[in-house]
Amino acid sequence: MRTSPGESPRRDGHLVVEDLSAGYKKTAIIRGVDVAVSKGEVVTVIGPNGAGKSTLLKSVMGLLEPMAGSISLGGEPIGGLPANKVAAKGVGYVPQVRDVFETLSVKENLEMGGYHLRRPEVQERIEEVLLAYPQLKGMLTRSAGKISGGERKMVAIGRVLMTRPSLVILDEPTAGLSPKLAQQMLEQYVARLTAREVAVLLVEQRAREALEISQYAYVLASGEVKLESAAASILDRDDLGQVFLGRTEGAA
Amino acid sequence: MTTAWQFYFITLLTYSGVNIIAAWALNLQYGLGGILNFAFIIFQAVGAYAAAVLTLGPAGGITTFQTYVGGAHLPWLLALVVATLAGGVLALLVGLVALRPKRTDYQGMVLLTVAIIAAVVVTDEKGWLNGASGLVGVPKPFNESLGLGLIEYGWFYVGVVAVAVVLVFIVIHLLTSSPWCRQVRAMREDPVAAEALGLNVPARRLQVFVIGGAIAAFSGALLVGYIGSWSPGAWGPGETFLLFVCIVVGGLGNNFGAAVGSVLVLTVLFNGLAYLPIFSYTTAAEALQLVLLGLIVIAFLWFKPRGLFPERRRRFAFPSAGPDRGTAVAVEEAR
Amino acid sequence: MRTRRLLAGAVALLAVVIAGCGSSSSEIGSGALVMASYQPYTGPDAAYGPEGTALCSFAAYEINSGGGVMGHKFQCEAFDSTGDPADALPVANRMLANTTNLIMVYGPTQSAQRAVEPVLNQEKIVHFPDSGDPAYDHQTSPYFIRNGPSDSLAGTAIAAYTANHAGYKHVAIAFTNEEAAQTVVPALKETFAKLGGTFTSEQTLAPGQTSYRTEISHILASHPEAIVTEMDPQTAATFFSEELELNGGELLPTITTSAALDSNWVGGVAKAIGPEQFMQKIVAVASNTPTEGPGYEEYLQALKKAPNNIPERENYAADPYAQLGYDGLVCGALAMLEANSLESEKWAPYVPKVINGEKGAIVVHTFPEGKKAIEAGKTVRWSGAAGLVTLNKYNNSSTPFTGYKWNGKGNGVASLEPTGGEVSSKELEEAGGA
Amino acid sequence: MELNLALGFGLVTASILALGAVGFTLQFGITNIFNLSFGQVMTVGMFAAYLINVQGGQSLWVGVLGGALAGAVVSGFLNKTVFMPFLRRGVSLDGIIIVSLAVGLVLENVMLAFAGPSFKAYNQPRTHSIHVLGMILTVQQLLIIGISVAALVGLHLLLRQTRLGKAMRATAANAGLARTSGIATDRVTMIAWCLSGALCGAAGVTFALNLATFDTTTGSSLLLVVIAAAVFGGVGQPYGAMLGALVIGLATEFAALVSPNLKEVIAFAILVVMLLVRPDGLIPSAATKETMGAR
Repeated sequence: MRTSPGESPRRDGHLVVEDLSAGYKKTAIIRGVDVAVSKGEVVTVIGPNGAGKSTLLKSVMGLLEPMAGSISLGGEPIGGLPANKVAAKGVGYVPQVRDVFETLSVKENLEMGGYHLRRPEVQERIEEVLLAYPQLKGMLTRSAGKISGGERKMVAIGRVLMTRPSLVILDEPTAGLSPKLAQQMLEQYVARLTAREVAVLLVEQRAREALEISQYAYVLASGEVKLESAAASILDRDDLGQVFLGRTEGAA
Repeated sequence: MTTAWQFYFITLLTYSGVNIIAAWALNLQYGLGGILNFAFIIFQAVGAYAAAVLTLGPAGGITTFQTYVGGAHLPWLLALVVATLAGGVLALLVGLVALRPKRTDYQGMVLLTVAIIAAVVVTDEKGWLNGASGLVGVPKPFNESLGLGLIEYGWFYVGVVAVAVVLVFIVIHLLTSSPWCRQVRAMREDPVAAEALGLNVPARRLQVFVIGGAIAAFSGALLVGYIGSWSPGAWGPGETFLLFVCIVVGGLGNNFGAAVGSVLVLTVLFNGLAYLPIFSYTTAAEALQLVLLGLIVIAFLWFKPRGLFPERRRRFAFPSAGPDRGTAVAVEEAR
Repeated sequence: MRTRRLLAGAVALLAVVIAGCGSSSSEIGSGALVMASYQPYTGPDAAYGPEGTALCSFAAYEINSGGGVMGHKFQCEAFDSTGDPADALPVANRMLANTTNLIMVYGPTQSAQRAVEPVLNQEKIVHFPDSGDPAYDHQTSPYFIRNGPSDSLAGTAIAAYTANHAGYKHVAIAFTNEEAAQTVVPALKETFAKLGGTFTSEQTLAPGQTSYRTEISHILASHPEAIVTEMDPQTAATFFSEELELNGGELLPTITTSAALDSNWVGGVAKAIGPEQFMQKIVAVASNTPTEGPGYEEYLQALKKAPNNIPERENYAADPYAQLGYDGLVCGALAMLEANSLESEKWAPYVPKVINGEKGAIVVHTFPEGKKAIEAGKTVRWSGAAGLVTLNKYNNSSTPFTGYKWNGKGNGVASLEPTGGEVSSKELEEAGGA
Repeated sequence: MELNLALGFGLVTASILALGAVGFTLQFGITNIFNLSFGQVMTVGMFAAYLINVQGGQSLWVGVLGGALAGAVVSGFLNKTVFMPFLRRGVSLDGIIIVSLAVGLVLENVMLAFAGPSFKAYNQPRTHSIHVLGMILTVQQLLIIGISVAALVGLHLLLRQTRLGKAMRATAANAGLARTSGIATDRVTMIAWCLSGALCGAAGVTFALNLATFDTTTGSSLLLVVIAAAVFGGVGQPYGAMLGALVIGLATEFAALVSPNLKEVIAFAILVVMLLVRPDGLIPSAATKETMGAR
């Protein structure tokens, strides 16, 4: 039922999530979820509202304690570690909203991204980020709360790049952006992350655009993985609209 | 039972009734409406003052030692109604200013400063409500027409308070089981979502505030009818905090809990502490009683953070006090 | 589960309370007689409580050293009136209901008085309020005995002292807005104007502020001959230390009320401004409170020997509230002896008689002395820690007033010394008081 | 002339208020907790300085340091043993206000039990007044202003220039994001509480110094003015709190020229008018409500 014909569930990668259940207080919002992401690939999680996508990301990041299951990064278990420790292991997280420190300047935002780096390294990494996002150069002293949505997301991504992460987690990076900006964001910035040998775990509402830059995808509905497959094979399906909603009956 | 014991019980019962009504009013504002009304006691105070001056008669005569405005000889029931309305009007005026900040804790601090302003003004403006000395000699409701002795009258007043408690309960019950109340709850749980659903959140909040204020004033009018005097000392900010303790102990948003909480904290605990064996009557002993009270409150919040009788969840399943409270993501995920 | 246990606890507690009903009664049984100190022990007026406990212990020692009354010893209990009418009432009710052999009460203070006075009178409990509330100037209950002055009388006296004895006609007045201070002001203003005085500046102070410098500079700019004032200890300490600072290290001559004789007031202000200026410049006008004579000596003995644990008891050596409270309670015991009864209905009317002295009464200074005289069939007049006191028909004091200043002992401010200016009863009457 | 005088007095009051208000707002900005036991922590500072100055015979300025240290220790201790655990447990921020009240009740009455209700005063040398620009100030008052300015400038540099300070601001702005950036927010919060406690303790001692005497209730009665200054500036905004302290400090003294008994009212009335114009304070806080204790 869960997998597309002819494919077996993937069990390895840089990030491996196995049989994960998580939620708030005693209510599990996701149950028995398996996800894997390798370095150099973008893996997208799609699904309807309330499917548990953000809960999945938060559990990986250590913002929520898993109720069951395991999470490992490069073979090392990270499930249950607090977020700041997970971050120190090389995981960058860009939340959907409130993704920058609004009262800090752009430069300070970047500095905070490299919080546990040594002082000389920080300057070096800022240069590195500015090389990738030259647009940020002109706004270093501006307050991050007062820049446009696109610029803001750029700061947010730049911030997580400060540590040269091995895994970047993006929660709906295009939310609130115009269709044009959104496409630009996914194609130019998210897709380009893979060139740095980074594993990218992406949650997106704009499923078609996201799948186009992804190598692999999971469909999450009602807290369970309903379908997983190479991104291209999902894009090819006729019942794509149904798939996004997690309605995969008859598809298997 | 000796007369002294009867006095004691009459006082405890009257105070309990008044406290239950006040706890309901605060519970409506905070438990249901989410308004951190740290100025609550000034609404009880305005009811007490209004009822006092409206039944005392004009200043002068036998009351030359006190000055106040608006003295009248209204029948008690009419004074009670006017006092209740006065609470509502004051709540409207205060609410228009204090409920403007977006954050509820911020509103709470503004309300706290309003409470202090009120206390300072009433204390300083001796001509309005006799300043720090307060008002004394407030007529006892129906006392002249009944012609009862002090004890019999006391029991009669307990009956009056009981009737008042029942009346207020009916009003509160009708309110809390109405569609209006569901909207209020939705507003408290998630003001942003409620606004998105088309609810006029500031207006709802003001409505809750005004109704709560009126009921608070009603409780004050009842109280002053019993004590017979009223002064700024009786309505310091500390009194508000005690009522907060009551509804937190009883269970926020739960009317039964609020009633039990107020009896437990204000009647049983406060009076009960005084029965503890004490080695010597010194300041230290009295102070340690208050330390004990503080520790009890802390322990209670630790072991029973949602109170003795937690509010029944109706439509929203997501936790209000989870670590991610307020973040849009959590709300979206959990709904 | 926990809920049920808590509720069960509450029910059990109520049961204990109700069970208590049977054991206690307003009739006096065997065992010690209880004098209650019904005072604030917590809250802003918490300093009054220990004073009440102390003076009650002194009185109990004095009475017990004479063998008590009708075979009963006396002891003290404390009740925290918290200083606000609403909270004070249940405490008073509990005190009346649950105290075995409650015989008399020291208190209430001004803030609690208006709520509890009716209940005390209804229960026929003789009480000695330490409030000056003018609302009770013409009260008629026999159970109310105010041997200290009413605030209206104090206002008249301080005005008369300032104008007639100190000779100042142009003064500034600075009173806090608290009830105890404000009740003094109307009579003060009226009398002072009547005596031809004028006010250069009138300041009503909000207590507890961090600074009164602007008010003080205002007063200084009006060039008064003196400042007439009543303030709580903390406000006074702030005010006078700032006045010192703004007036080149000197206070203006300062005339204040008996509130300044409170040990806390003396302690706080003396610490803040140092003893020299305190002793030089501050005068308190109080109803006759001698710090000498046999009655006062006896008080000092009781103060030293009272067995209870009383912190800093030497503070009460020159404290008219403690002295008057002690006198009141001892007079109560003497009245019981004269009436030969422990029923308050019978002995209460004798309290004013013991205080004022009937025709042919002999003046006594100690309880044993008084007891002996009464047993010998004589009537007595008490001249105790506060000397001779006179009550009017409303059981209010009409005792003359004296100006006091402080004497140094070592490095501190210690005993009181009369300035020589006495506002006599006649003067008070003429000035419009009493 | 009178205006100049009032200006000088207002500056003294404002300096002291600023210490307290900035301390209060710092704590709030980072943890979102309205800590109503802050006033009692001020009193702890007063008593610590009293022990050092009067019992220990040390200089008053050592006492100020000691008061600040005591404030830091008590504040950090409360954070560790009370507030953090309650937040972790998921008690709502409103519930924690009640907890803070109870903590204040406990602190105040423990002090009452040990120190008694009598008033205390520091041993301080009497100093001469100095006339500056029509203002009359004592050497001590100038020192108080100096301490306050130094503390606030130091705080400014800390928040703007150091990694720790920026991490504090980042935590205040968005604690969750700070954690995911690798900031150990618990530790940063702890340091912020200690820092705020130190300001609070120093405020307490200077308050008491200015008042001439103090007792166990002094701190809690001052808290209300401190909160007013903080609310005026926009809670959670250190610079707003400084400005709020200045406005309230000056307003009370200028108000005293007109109506001494109403000076508090006038100060608070300014607050109300200000809130009518800018409901969230002078500098609205960007952060929305979010708890800190979560992992």
